[in-house]
Amino acid sequence: MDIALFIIFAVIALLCGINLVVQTHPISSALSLIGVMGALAVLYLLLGAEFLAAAQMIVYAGAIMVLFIFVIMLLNAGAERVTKTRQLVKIAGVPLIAVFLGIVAFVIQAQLPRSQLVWFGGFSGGGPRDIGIPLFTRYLLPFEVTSVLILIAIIGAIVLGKKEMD
Amino acid sequence: MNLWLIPIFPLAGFLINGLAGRRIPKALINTVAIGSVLLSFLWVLKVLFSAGSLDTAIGEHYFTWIQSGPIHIGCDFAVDRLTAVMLLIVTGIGSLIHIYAIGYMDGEGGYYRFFSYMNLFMFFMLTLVLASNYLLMFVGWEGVGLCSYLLIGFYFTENFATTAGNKAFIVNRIGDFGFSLAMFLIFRQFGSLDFSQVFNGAAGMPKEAGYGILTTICLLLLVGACGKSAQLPLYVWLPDAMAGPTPVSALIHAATMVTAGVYMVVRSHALFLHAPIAMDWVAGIGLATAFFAATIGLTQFDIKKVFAYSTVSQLGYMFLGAGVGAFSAGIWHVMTHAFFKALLFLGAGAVIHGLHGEQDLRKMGGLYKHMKLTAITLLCASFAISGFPFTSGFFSKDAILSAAYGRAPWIYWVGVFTAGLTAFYVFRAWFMAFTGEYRGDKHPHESPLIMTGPLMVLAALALGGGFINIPRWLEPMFPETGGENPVLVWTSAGVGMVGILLAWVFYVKAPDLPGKFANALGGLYRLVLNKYEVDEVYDALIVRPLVDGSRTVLWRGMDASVIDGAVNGVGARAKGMGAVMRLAQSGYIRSYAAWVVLGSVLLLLAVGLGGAR
Amino acid sequence: MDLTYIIVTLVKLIIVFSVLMTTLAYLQWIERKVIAHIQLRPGPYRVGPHGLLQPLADVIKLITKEGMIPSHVNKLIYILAPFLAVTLALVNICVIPFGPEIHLDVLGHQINTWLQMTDLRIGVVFVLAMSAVGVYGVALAGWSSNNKYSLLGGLRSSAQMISYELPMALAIACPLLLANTLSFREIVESQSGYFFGFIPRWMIFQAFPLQIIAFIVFIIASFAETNRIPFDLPEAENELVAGFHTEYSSMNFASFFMAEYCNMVTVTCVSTVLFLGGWEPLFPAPWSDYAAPAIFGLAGLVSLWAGLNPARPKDRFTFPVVALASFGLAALFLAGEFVFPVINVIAMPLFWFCGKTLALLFVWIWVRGTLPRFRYDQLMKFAWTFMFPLGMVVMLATAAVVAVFPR
Amino acid sequence: MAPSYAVPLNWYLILSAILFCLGIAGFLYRRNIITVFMSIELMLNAVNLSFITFSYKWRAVDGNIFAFFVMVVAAAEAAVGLAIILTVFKNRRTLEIDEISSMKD
Repeated sequence: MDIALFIIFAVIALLCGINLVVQTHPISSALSLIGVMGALAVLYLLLGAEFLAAAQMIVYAGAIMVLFIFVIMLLNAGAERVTKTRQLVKIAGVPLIAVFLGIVAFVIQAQLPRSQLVWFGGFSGGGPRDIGIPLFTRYLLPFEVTSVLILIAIIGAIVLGKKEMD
Repeated sequence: MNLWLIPIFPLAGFLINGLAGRRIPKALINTVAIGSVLLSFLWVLKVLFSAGSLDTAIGEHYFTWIQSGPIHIGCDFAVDRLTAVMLLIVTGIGSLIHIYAIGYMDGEGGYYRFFSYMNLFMFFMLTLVLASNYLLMFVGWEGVGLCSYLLIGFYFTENFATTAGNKAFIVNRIGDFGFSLAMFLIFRQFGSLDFSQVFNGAAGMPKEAGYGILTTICLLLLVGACGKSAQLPLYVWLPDAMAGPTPVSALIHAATMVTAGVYMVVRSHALFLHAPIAMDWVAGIGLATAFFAATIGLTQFDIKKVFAYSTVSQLGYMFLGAGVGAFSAGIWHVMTHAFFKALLFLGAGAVIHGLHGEQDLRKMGGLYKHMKLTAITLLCASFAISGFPFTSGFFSKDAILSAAYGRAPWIYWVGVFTAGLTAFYVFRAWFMAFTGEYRGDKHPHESPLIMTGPLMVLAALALGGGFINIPRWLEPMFPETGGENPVLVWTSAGVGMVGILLAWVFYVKAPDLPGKFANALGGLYRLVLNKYEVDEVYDALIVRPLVDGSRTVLWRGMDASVIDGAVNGVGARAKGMGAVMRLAQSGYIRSYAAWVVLGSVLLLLAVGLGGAR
Repeated sequence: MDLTYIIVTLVKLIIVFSVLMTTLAYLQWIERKVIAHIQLRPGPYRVGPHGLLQPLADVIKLITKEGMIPSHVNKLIYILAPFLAVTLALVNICVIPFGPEIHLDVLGHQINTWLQMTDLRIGVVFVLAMSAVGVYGVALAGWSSNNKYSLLGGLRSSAQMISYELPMALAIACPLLLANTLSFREIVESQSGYFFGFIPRWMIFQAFPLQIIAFIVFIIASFAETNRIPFDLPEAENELVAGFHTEYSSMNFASFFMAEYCNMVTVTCVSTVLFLGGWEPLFPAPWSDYAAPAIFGLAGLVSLWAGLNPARPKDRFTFPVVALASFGLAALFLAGEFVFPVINVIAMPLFWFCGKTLALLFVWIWVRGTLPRFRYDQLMKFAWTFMFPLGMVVMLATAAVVAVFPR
Repeated sequence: MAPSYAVPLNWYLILSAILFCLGIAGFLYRRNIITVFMSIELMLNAVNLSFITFSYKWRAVDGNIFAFFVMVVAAAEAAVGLAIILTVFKNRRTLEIDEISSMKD
């Protein structure tokens, strides 16, 4: 049951991720990113982080990606024109990524015992209450700082948006 | 019991007036300024009543201010009997003078600025008094210095005001330097700056015969006190400080701030008691200042200058008291002096106000019929300062003098003579101002009630204030010094009255006598008239060399060549490096990203594989 | 995970789905009727008695119509958008509780189940998430139609929905604070009981008057969320020639309407659950049971009277039928009261829940029949300068109340 | 303890690694600023996944909280970043990332 769900949604996430990279039109990339996020939300649920799953949908899919799509629609951005990629990237890009992935995978496999298993309900500490209490006690300062950060971001966005550059 | 409220009120007043004063109406400014000070006065009263008998200090810790290594300095206040006296003086006199200032500053430019500075001063003064460790005290110490600078230079459009402000500030720096050195030594010696710990530590040490650590500390503290309380040789700033508005002279340069030095010495009595030599220094400097300033006071014609020099000399008395071990007498004199000297200055202010800014005694005279209230109140003050029997000055001054007699008779005699001088010049000023014919051209008038009201209150205090027996109140802190010796008391009082009589003879009976005297001993007279040329001497000996030295050596030599050279050199090198580095900056984000990936791969190779094994 | 569980779930699923679909279909009819009567028109009248078969006709029309796809659109997204819209609208119904736990004995099987598809610990957040994602339907439709009006409609709707998410979330936060949970079921349970024995403990009556304000804020925000008048700028006919669904036709077009009505139903259900006490009756126990028969009986009498002196000749036949139906329902409830209590166990909560929801739906239609449309800048100004601060204040005040008088 | 249908923990981590690498690839090979920006979001998501996986591994909520913070910061970043993109577009009339290289001179 779990394994089926995991495989289904992992595959969805991977396909959407690949689609994000290969699509040339930003809006298709955006849609595939939304797909990734939805799939990840389900995986979060499997991992017992139900609040994070909902937050993922609200914040990422519901707000951030809507912003993206909004901007894409606003700028009416078309598909990319084909220009030459940079030298370094052309030469070293794929092998670098491959090496990177290889090492990370190797480290994961080497460091974590295979016996570690995940099953639904194995960890139910991800509810709103479980997150809220530490968030407002142990992590209060980071929380407040983040709120300040958001305030700054809002102001910055407004300023950038208002400024008339011409 | 919320001591912090006491200084907080004036601070709030300062913030409100300083930030919004330009926009809010005058009535509101007054309400804020007066209200804040009055509130803290009331709170002081409340605190003192609820405190009961302050046999032991009541301390409050608010937060840790500095915590680094062994240094642990908290922001904590404490109130004991000494503090209580100072608090009452500061807030009480302060409120009166604030009220007076409403009338005096009426129609001046920068009205709100004045009151915000005054409130700020109150805040720092109260911090100074309440502080229960040297560093916090130093904060208040510096703060009052700042406010005095600001207020002396209040008429910053006038050149003399700004220079006077600078002079006060710079001279005070010398004192503060001594104070900070003293604090370093104290910390090094006792590992703390809290009064309680320091004094306990000092109590454990033997009396020092020679110039030991305690003596050094005390002498450095004395330097600080001299700077703040205008003692020889650092008194020069105080007479010039009269450039500020008169309420300022009354509040800061007579009643409260200048007594901070005395307070500090008395507060550190535990240290001084173990350093007899330092005590002698205190006494000597006090005596010398008292006499010296009194002589200068004889010859001045600017009414405020006269009182300024009398302030210096009275401060000398306080130091004398502290120096001979009569700390309580010193504080007593601080209080009485606060009464009558504030009154003197406010009265002088009233006169100046009535004469539209005329300060020269030679252009006054016969003002009695124009401003009776001012004249009478000033008369009370003059009696008080010249130690007329049963006025406030009488008690405190004689407490000091008799203590001095217990130390060494000659000190007493000099003190008594000085008392005579004091009486003489104060009454000289009074007679020149109020009796005889009016010699000025302005049209004199009496001041409004808002100014005369505080005068009357202060007059009552100046006359009756002596019956507040500070030494008994301070008994548990300072052992009572030698009992009153009636002979000494009446001698000094008598000398005082002789001085008054002489003044009457010189300036009422035979007004041409002074001129004769002046001609008779011309050289000496001129020397005194020019304040012994002290300013000139300082200028030649200290100021010029400093200025020239810094101009040639420091500016041309050091700054221009070495420092700028180094800075520019560094800049040039950085530029050269940048020229090389920028080759890597293609400006294409994605190649940067590729670099980042490369770096992270290498990192992973190093860490990850290393850790995997 | 035993068989009965699956069967029960399937049964619930089927019932809820069919009921929802019929509701959606007939909501259309009700809306047209109500607005017609507001405007003194008979409204749909020809198809079936009082146009009762109108929805059926509409459905047939829409299905049989040719679903044409314009040549200039971005095919995939163009097709995807309406499905996205309707799916995201429908999925919300899963977490809405219609009634309390019931114990049935069917063929010897003891069945304990809730009148609810499923209860999430984070049900409320789930609904928020779904409505947040619901923007995509409209936005993508607008973009993919490759038509400037549609694009504007899509832009408007996405901006509008993002803007009104905030006051909505803030308003929702108030009952959550009071109920101290995120699960709908527990929220409803926290509203059972009565103040002074007669004022129901519904959220809008708690922490008076904060929750009333919160309720109003929520209602207004949800009007915007459902793109209904006075906030229906994305589809403003006279400015944007129907905005984001200009290019759509037949079933695709219909699914947008389904989505809209479904959103209405969801929102009304949510507000019923959050603020109006879900299935909790209006009066204390003994009388509340007689409310249902009384109402239906009254309806029967009214329609009987209308049938006896009819406005149109047809009414002579139709109204008595309605009267019979109503009397039948009344009788059913009475029977439930006295003979078969099992009926009331299920019917009573459903009666109250549906009553409240239908009342709210009527408000929705009423507003549409009454109010004009905002201008776009007014809309945004209203959202950011009035709704958002108001919601913030209400939430903070509620939080203060909760902090001062903890449960 | 663990039921038969459980999933190995490593799979989650490797999935997140792969997604991360996809993000890198998008960053390296896409030329449209917005897409590049989305690739960053993808990387953030991948990181979140591993955070939450570790939160599961240690049965501690802190991983969730970190993911939460990442999300919030991502939101702020998106707001500012998109505003910047809008401004850039206003000035340059282009979204091609390689044409915005005037910082180098």
